[in-house]
Amino acid sequence: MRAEPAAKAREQKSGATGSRTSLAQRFRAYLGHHRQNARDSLLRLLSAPVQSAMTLLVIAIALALPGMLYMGVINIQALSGSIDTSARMTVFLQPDADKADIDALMSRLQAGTGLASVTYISRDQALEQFRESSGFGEVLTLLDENPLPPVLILEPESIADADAGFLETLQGELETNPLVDDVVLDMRWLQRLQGLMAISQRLVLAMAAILGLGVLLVMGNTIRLAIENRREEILVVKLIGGTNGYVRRPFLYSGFWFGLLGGLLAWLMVWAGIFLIREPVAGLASLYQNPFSLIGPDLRQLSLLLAVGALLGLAGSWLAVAQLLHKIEPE
Amino acid sequence: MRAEPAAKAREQKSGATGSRTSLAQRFRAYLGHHRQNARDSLLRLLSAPVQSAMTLLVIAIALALPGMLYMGVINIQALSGSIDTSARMTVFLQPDADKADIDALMSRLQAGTGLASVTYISRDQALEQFRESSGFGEVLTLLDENPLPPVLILEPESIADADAGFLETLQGELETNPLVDDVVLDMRWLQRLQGLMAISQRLVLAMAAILGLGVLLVMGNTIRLAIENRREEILVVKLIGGTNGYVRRPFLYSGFWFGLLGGLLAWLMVWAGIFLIREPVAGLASLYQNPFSLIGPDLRQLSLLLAVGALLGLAGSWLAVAQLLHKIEPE
Amino acid sequence: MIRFDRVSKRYPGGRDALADISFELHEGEFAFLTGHSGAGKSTLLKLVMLMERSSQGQVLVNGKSLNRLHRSQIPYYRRRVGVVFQNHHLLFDRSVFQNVALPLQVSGYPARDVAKRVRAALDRVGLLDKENRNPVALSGGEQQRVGIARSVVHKPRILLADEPTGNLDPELSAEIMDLFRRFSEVGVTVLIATHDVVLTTRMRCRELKLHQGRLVQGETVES
Amino acid sequence: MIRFDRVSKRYPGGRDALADISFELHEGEFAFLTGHSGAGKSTLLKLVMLMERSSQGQVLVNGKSLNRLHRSQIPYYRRRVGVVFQNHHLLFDRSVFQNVALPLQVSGYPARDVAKRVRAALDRVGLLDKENRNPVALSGGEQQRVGIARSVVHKPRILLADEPTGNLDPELSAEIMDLFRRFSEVGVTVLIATHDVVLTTRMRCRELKLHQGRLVQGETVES
Ligand SMILES: Nc1ncnc2c1ncn2[C@@H]1O[C@H](COP(=O)(O)OP(=O)(O)OP(=O)(O)O)[C@@H](O)[C@H]1O
Ligand SMILES: Nc1ncnc2c1ncn2[C@@H]1O[C@H](COP(=O)(O)OP(=O)(O)OP(=O)(O)O)[C@@H](O)[C@H]1O
Ligand SMILES: [Mg+2]
Ligand SMILES: [Mg+2]
Repeated sequence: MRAEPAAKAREQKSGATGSRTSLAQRFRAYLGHHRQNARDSLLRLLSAPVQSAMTLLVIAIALALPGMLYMGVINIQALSGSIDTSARMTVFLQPDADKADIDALMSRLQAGTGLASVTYISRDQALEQFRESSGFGEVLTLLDENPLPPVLILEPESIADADAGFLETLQGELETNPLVDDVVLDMRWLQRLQGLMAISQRLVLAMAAILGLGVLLVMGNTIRLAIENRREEILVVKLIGGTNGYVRRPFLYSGFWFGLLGGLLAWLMVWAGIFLIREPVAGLASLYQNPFSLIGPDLRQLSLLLAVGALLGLAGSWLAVAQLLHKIEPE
Repeated sequence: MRAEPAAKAREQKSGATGSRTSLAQRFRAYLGHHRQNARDSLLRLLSAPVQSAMTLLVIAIALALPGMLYMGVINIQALSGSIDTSARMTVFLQPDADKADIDALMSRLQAGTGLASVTYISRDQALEQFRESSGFGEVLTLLDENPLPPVLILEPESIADADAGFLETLQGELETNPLVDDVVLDMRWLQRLQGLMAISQRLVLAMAAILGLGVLLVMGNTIRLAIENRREEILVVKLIGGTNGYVRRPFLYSGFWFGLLGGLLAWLMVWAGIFLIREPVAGLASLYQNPFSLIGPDLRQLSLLLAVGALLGLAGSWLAVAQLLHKIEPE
Repeated sequence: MIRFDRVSKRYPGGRDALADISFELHEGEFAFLTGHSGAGKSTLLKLVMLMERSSQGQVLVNGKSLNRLHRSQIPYYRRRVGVVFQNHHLLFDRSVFQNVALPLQVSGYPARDVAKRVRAALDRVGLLDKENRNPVALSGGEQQRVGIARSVVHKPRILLADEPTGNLDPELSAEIMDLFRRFSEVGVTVLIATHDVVLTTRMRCRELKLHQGRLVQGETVES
Repeated sequence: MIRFDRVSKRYPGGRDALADISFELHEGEFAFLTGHSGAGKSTLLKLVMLMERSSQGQVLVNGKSLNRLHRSQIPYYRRRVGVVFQNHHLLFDRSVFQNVALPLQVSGYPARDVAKRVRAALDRVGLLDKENRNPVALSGGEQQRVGIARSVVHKPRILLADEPTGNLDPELSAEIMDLFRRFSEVGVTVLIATHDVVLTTRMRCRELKLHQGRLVQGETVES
């Protein structure tokens, strides 16, 4: 306990009345506070490693699940690209059709619009393909004579519903051609594909909804609970003259770090998950003579996860602090 | 403030020395404490509905995801039951084989061991089936003559790897039979099935691992954070002479309620999820002439979710309280 | 500096904690606020620093009614007030130094100034050697002194203290009162709620006495 | 009843909070524990109720060394001790009634008895009309009295009070001391840490005086 000289008392008085700190000083202090908060909140996170790790893991899992879903969608897109999925029209020609006539028909078709490709398959080629793709190859070797006619495969430029009409018109036109025996518009697989798509769409939507909700809730709730433990801090800082922004800052940084690190961890989890099933998928694909191999998460996914994690962390802590701030406000 | 008469003071003295309460009274009080805790913790949960709802939703989502996985597994099992998945051997007979000889061969095969069924498919039936199943029906109508031989389909009793040998022996035996033209042991689909199984197994394992970890962490962390807000309660009750069991009780009940209600909510979520994709799945199945329809979660799943939720809730709060108790213990 | 104008405060679901209070404190005045337990002392102090709002009447500080202070202005108002809370309100997740530095950091003081001022304040309450401790590792009286250091570190214009010496021995109490008195001598308005009869009688200052929420002594408003 | 045998206590990373303390309190004895802020009063009381363990020496209660008390026995030992904490330690998530009832519920008293005893205890500290309030809605002194009611409601054999009247006005303090004195008259050993010179001189009881962790007055051990 020291006696305070009068001079000091005078300084104090002027200090109590004047504006005390210059704007530049204030701004420097403001930046300093940001820097310090960023560091402190990270240190605080590291100083209770077990508990922080638990919270981080929860956040990471919450982020990893939609991440995996996203990778699933990407891979299915890639897979369906590698599978032959265009609608096709099969034109069965007369077995004894002249090759020159066929060539003429093909050039006419190729000159027209709406078709992406016109492919000729001779009788021998047809038999070969049939043997390979149908699984009934063994049966065909028993046949003395090739029962298959030559075939033209027409692929339209798009498989949109609007083009179904075009295909049907073309079908009618071709059926009247003397070269043509029959025209088959294979739409059944389209129906199947659409059925599959309907399921996967709903599944993806349902999963995305539940996971999106989950991520929001898990992050929000985790941060809320973590913050409620520091309720006293909010109260005291408010009582001492801290603005809402000042009160929020350390929590925003905490949320930011949790989200960012959670995003990083989530990326690693997704990567590990893909790694785990990459081999059997490749094995399966090779059975179908498909060179498909799973696409793993790359840097774009990483930055996406980091960004989403950090944003959700910020949003979660903002909301949680706002709630607490609202509660301790008088009136 | 009242003056205390001497008589009361005496009673107090004896009270301070004697054992105070009988064992029966104590036991009644113990039961009463349980009842009261069960009620109080539920009321506490309901008294902060928004926050409890958030915590509950987090727990429910954590439980619903493995619940959905489980329903997926159940449905895939049911689906594969409805698909013809037994290994089969196709015996192509000579086109001109005598029906009586074929019947004799069939009875001999049926009398032997290792075969689940022996089915005869006549040439007409074969053509019909081929038309239906191959998608190449249109091609076949172009043929003047039925190119398919009569066929025997042999289904072994099991498709275990050990039986592959048996099937091959049988194949060799049949190939020497004059009635038989060729024997095809269709194993390719088996390889495909195994490939698919390998993927789904790893997927299910990976998902189960991540989800199991997720459920544990989310529940544990949520309850830990919820309890840390009541740290003072633990401290005070300990200082006042509460045993660890007494301290734990309200938290165990809280965890129990969170887990139980979370399980209920999770069941509803799973049910809603299945409901959402039931229709497109049925549509898809009907395309394949498959009467398959998704199995929804039933009461067994409900009780499983409730039990798992309640158990995890109890375990989570036990751990969280043990951690706090350990921290405030002196020494 | 502080003026109460027929102020009443009723907590939700209670009787009046304060009823029809009027008084005025000038700049640099030093006054005690006394009264039995539950008389309304803390409530009165809470009204001045806007932890509670009056149910009726007006609290004027520096001529301006606190009722008309916009919510966003409250933090800046509070920075000019120093408060010793009855229940200390220290933060147990940081050191004594950081606790005392809080009011300065909140107002954006440069770090260099902060350290100097915090050490000066801690020195005045005799805790300079404990600046790196966590407040949990302090005795009750030491915690109270940390609260006192925090209330004066930013040189407020108004100093409110709620039972600041409840956990201090008589010598220390006298020293703290001296500290407060010196603040009032340089123009700070000081209002101290206390039960310590020895102190109040010895110091012979103005005494505002509450009884059941009513001012029964010291209410002279010069207007 | 309580006997300190050359007890020292050093907190991790600090100097000795207590050094070489020896004294004895008999059953039914009433003593004050005084000393400057930070002298070690709270530490001494914490040793008696096993909130802290001594670094050296033995604390004997009822002839038994607390060092040898098994961890699982601590709750049962604490039930025979009543404590008024310096920082109240009330629970803000339940009513005053439930706070005071806590020590009884912990020992498994039947609900009927609990209500009767709690009301009696609240009556003695003058808070019977506030039994349904939440402690946050009480003044500092009222909170302190709730803590006092809680410390005596289960009629302990030993009563420890750490600054029990720090937030109470003189009349109320005297009444509370009277209450404690009456307890000691029926055989309860009472030890009260306080700064209140008026009280300690007026009551003329045994006074244990600490200075910098050493006992400088009242250490007479009759052995
Ligand atoms: N947990 C702790 N860790 C380290 N030091 C401590 C701890 N608790 C108390 N001390 C120190 O031990 C000394 C004695 O503290 P104690 O609380 O016993 O004092 P006291 O006599 O009760 O003081 P007061 O009247 O201010 O309450 C003080 O210097 C204090 O700083
Ligand atoms: N939040 C609250 N809600 C309801 N009543 C309250 C609240 N806070 C205080 N009271 C009541 O208002 C009255 C005055 O309380 P106040 O805290 O101002 O008393 P005090 O003079 O500071 O007493 P003490 O000396 O015991 O601290 C008391 O009867 C108290 O019970
Ligand atoms: Mg008060
Ligand atoms: Mg103390």
